[in-house]
Amino acid sequence: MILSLALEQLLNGLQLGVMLFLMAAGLTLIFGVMGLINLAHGSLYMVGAFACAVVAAATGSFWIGLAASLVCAAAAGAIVEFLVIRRLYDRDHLDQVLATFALILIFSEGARWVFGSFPLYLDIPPLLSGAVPLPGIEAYPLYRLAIIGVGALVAFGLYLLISKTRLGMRIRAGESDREMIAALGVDIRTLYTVVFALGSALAGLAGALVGALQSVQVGMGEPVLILAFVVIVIGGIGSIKGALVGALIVGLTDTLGRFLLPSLLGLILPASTAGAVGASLAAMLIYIVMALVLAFRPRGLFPANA
Amino acid sequence: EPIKIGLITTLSGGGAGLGVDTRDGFMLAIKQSGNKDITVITEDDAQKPELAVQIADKMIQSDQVDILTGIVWSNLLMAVAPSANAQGKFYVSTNAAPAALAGAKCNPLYFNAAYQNDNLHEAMGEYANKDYKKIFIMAPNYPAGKDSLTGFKRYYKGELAAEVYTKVGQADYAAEIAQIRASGADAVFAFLPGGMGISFMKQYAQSGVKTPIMGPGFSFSQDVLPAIGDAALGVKASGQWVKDLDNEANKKFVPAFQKEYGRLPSLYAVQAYDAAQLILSAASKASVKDTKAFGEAMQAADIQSPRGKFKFNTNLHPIQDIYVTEVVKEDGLLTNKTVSKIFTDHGDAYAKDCKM
Amino acid sequence: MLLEVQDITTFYGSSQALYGVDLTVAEGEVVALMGRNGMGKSTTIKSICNLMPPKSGRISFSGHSTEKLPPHRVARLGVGLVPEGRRCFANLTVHENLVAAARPGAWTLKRVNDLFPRLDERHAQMAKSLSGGEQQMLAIGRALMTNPRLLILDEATEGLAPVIRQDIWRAIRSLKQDGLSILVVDKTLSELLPVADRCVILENARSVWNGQPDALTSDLQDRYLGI
Amino acid sequence: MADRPVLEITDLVKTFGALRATDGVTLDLRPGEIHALIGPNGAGKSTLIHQICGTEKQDSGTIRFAGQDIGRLGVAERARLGLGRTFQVSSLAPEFSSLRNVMLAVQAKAGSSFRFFKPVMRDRGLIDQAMAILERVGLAGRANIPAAELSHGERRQLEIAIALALGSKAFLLDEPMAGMGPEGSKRLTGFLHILRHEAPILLVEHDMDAVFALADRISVLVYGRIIATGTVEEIRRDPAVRTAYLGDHA
Amino acid sequence: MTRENIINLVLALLLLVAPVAASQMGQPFTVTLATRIAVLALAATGLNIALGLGGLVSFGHAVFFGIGGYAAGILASHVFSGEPMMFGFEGSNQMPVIWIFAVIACGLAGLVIGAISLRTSGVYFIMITLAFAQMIYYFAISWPAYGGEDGLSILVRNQFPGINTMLPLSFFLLCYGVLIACIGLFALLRSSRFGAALQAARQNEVRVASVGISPYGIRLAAFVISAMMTGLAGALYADLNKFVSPSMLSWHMSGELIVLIILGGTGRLFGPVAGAMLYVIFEFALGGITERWQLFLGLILLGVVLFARGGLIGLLAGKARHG
Ligand SMILES: Nc1ncnc2c1ncn2[C@@H]1O[C@H](COP(=O)(O)OP(=O)(O)OP(=O)(O)O)[C@@H](O)[C@H]1O
Ligand SMILES: Nc1ncnc2c1ncn2[C@@H]1O[C@H](COP(=O)(O)OP(=O)(O)OP(=O)(O)O)[C@@H](O)[C@H]1O
Ligand SMILES: [Mg+2]
Ligand SMILES: [Mg+2]
Repeated sequence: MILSLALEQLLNGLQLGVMLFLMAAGLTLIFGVMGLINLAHGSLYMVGAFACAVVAAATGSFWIGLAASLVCAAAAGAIVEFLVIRRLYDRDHLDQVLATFALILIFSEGARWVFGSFPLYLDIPPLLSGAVPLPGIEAYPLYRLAIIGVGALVAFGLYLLISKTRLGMRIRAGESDREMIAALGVDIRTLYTVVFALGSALAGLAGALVGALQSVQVGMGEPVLILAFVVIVIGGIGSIKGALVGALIVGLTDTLGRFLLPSLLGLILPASTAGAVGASLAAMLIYIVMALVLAFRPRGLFPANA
Repeated sequence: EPIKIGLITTLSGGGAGLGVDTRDGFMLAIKQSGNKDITVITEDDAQKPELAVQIADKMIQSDQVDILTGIVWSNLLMAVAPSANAQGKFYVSTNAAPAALAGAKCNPLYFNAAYQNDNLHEAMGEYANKDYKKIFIMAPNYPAGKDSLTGFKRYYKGELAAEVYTKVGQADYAAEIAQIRASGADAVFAFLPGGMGISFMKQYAQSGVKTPIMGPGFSFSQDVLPAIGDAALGVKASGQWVKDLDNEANKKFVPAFQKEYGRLPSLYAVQAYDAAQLILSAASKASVKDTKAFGEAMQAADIQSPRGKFKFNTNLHPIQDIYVTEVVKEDGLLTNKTVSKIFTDHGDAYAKDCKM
Repeated sequence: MLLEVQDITTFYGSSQALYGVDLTVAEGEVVALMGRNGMGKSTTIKSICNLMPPKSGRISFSGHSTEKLPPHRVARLGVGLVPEGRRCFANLTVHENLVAAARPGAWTLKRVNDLFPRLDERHAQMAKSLSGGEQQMLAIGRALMTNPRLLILDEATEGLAPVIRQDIWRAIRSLKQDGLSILVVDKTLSELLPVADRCVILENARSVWNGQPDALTSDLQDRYLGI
Repeated sequence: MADRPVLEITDLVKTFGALRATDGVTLDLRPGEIHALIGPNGAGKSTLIHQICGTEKQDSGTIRFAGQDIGRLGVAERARLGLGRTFQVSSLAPEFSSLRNVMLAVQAKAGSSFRFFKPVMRDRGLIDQAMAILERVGLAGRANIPAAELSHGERRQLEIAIALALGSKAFLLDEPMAGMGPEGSKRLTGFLHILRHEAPILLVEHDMDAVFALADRISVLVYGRIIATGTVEEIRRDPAVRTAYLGDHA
Repeated sequence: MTRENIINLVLALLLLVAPVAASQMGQPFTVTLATRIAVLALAATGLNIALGLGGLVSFGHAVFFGIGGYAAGILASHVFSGEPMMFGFEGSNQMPVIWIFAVIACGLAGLVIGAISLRTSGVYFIMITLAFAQMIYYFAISWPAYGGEDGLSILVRNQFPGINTMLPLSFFLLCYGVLIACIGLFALLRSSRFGAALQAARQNEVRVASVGISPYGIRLAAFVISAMMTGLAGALYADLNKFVSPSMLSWHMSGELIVLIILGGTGRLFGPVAGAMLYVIFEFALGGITERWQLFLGLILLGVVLFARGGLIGLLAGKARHG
């Protein structure tokens, strides 16, 4: 029993990690590769979830909703890039923070205007619903296993894109010197629009996939945003590998912390106090881990350009 | 004689759904009364305490309101109500009811038209005694969460499988669900308001764990049920109001609300509706400038509440009946149905500390 | 004429950096752009590439006006730039620097590697950890990989060891032989003049003299270049 | 030249992965001299300078400066001891004017950066000292131009001015002539002739005319090793140096 | 007098005259708004030292704002409840005492957080400061002794010798005085040798190190001073609202402080004042007109970043000059 619980929690940690990676993948693409702090990433995540919920409700098919989430988020990303973001590449981080902070407000209130304040309904497709037994574990939700699969695929695909293709090289070149890559004949503006749309599509995908497990409502993107930042900063900005490792570290620490800390404290404190104190510590845990990592590795675990 | 009411509630941000229901319930009562002397000024607090304070200041200082109301969240209420009372203004709570204001810090100008925060949890504790021996209880790690589990334990006599506090705003519950599976509990009591509850219920339904779930009514009230979907079916919850309660006032209220706003009312709407009714009834008897008389008129609670019986305790919190409900599907719509009455004329545990 | 620059003026924000520069480069010609520090040579080059678009005047490249063209379109007309200060892509490897912006043509990776064997040795190293001279080679190689019709070299031999510098001049001569047009800025007249077909001198951000290298008397050199 | 060397480097080694960028270098700098360090691109000259200033840490070997082992000190500490340097790629505070760039160095030399109240622009002493130095390098006319708006050559001059202002006990100049026109090089050459009497100079430079005109001693670094040290004439004649570095420039 | 100085003077007078006049005309709420502006401007001025001068984008300054606020709340609550705090100390409801506590506590917190955070730079710095803020935020939410998420009310505003702080106008004047004093301090710091080193470190860290100034030390000092000033503002803010809660520590608050600065003009003397005026007035005016005020606020912010580089002051007074 104990062993099976431990095993299940490990798997939960892994799964949470992959889920976080999904959320962070688009961010690390935009942030690391284009050097842009995009606080509106969470909003694009929300766009994906909303698009999926609305379209799934209208058509009755989660899968069409999923496709819609990709399209809508990519389109929203491309529009935002075209109207706003492309004026910000040469600015310092501060201007980017403010502009994308403004975008959060616009997206959130805009979404409320259109969809109202109540949470939307989005459920897991029948194909993936229910739980299956795994070796050592009584039952594990199929959908969560599917998320692990999708996360791994996205990680691999992104890695190939960035480090193995010419497109990836150009994007990275643009990060180090935009003017120069343009002077060599590469249409970096369009390229960046494409990358931004891609990053947004990933955010939208995450929103739709994770939205089916969580509450689809205005403001759902904000906690995700912070977590995603924590993940990519621990891993080292701009590194897909770093984001993956960071996500796994955060996922495991958070899950195991939530589970173990109260039990450990329970050995010395009364149950109710131990639960509360343990939970407080667990809530702080990922930030503590992040501070520790950065204190010793100021550029994250896998700094992209070292 | 004119009365100015300041309605501060959450109309933007993640918790806006509750605020919208609060506002709509309140305005419905005002509209039905046809009372032209009453002006209501509504403002959005965006769920930020500082902003709520600023708006309250503005309403008191510039708009010169007589009564404040509408706040959904305990932390915002704590920021606004005591200081409003200190400035001689009435505060009528439509939802938030922190223990602090029900006990030693009670105030003759502070009325609560909803409940005391612990009430619904206490009811579930009492209900659990009937069928279950070993219960897994869980709530977010903040004062309202702790109050909730304390309230539950106040009445629950059986064994606790575990007492778990989750992170505020947590979205993933896989770890807790695994613990539930391993704990061998025969039921789960979860207090997870808003988005947290939606996430938990959806994930729980997927997990293959079959242990029955129960919780306080507002976790399964009409505003969140559609988002949870069928995962909520069969959940037991407690509430001082249920849509199908059999009384005259309720039979008028539900269709009226539906007609006006095109959706089913939630608990928040009812509470706000009653708050408005309380103010209206007092206004017909006394001048709001005469705080003593007006307060006494309020305390008389001469209203027809959709909850049925309604009266005030010595600490100006309600004494009311509390029911257990079950989530069912009616005409393809998820809603709550009354199962049984669990408390009759229930007050709260803090009234004894209130010396007014 | 491959490149024609007519009376351009250019501003950095509100401060004017060019007051009227005229310049032409014919097909197959090597033109040296000269002048003291701060006279506007690099600015002229940035204007040609539209990195710093001129405010007035006209630039055309093989008959196309470059007005309002974004820099990448100018580059695709056939302008290859080796900028002042190298500006290699720091976080790309040598190999990636070379191929990232490459366009098909006579110049291939192999040919560049033959020209600069050192780049081949360092192909997997990040550009930012290259020595100064290595970066210079990389910048030239990178420009050649775009197979330009006009190669612009802004102080391309700066900071190179004498042997390498000789190599680069040798390479420039061989590029010239191949018929490539070149616009070159360099400080070392003894190496520059033998290669140049024509010289243009800037003084106070205006073009003031234009002629064959032999006509550049020591009197002129003293007046405009401070030698 | 019997004085004790100001700077003594012994058996310095630095590797980057498989590459030995500095491979057992031993070198010294004596009072009053200009010691030129030449060598092919990528030989490790800048890496050596980096290790002396502390921006890179050596793997092994010692660096002694002014009678003290400085191998473990931080960049700022070494600068305070009197190591002045210029960068191969100009490194300035871009928003500050030339004057303020130099003033920063003057205040750093005085060790007074934790003065919180007195406004620098009303600090005559500070301004006068900085102006005097700008005049020496010929930048006085550009005193109020932000460093970002200076031309390449002017930035190099400003770098020298900063090193001067630090009143350093030794100068490490990494390609100071790079990017300077003939006129500027001439002036700088003349200037270094005077500067050497204030403090000795370790000069990394590819401009052989300048090196031959200035250097008392030349060391030649190839693949991280010193292959020859000697006077100008000795080096010019050295066949190994000719093939590795000078080519037909001799 | 430069154009910027004239604008600064106008802003300073405006912030002073408007509430005084309003209170004469019997509009006490304007005074409250002005007080809010003054206090937020003070907090942002504190952050402006780190962010504007030092280029240290701290996304966690709400920590200091909150610690300052809790200093006021906690000390006052002990006076009210009569329970001693620790070592027999009774708490205090005297602002000077509270301010000293707030400033010292924030200085210490700033020292610890700064010492660790300043090892990183750029985006990592942004994130590590945020991490510290989040830690303390979650701690405050779940720490029951002082109200947790529900916060802590200050039933009677704390006192200042010789001033009746319960009168809105007096309290405003007190806050205004503190604000002006701190802006003066900011001006001194900026033009001093310390300020020169700090600003140079923002522009080019390597350069500063190689003239022999350790950027770390300079930045740490700036961060601590910045923390203390923001903490002082937090104490005043608590007294303004007569309430503290963890939301003072939230990342939204940190974000808002940054927004104030950029809105007004980063590194500019009166940038925070201009930013706070604009922000509070927008929030108030828009909030009164429409429920969708956040949407319009977003659009306005976006407009400022895209089209008014250098914020309001930059728009009115042109680019900053650096001697
Ligand atoms: N980014 C800039 N902003 C403002 N002014 C600039 C900028 N870059 C250069 N300038 C100014 O423009 C003028 C011309 O500079 P430019 O770099 O073209 O000269 P140059 O002839 O290439 O000099 P050098 O030989 O030193 O490289 C100089 O006076 C310089 O101060
Ligand atoms: N961080 C690093 N990682 C890997 N290799 C490095 C690093 N820094 C320098 N190198 C390599 O070490 C060698 C020495 O570089 P260095 O910059 O010292 O050369 P240099 O002698 O100054 O050359 P130049 O005269 O061209 O400036 C070069 O081959 C360079 O590629
Ligand atoms: Mg130039
Ligand atoms: Mg070098």
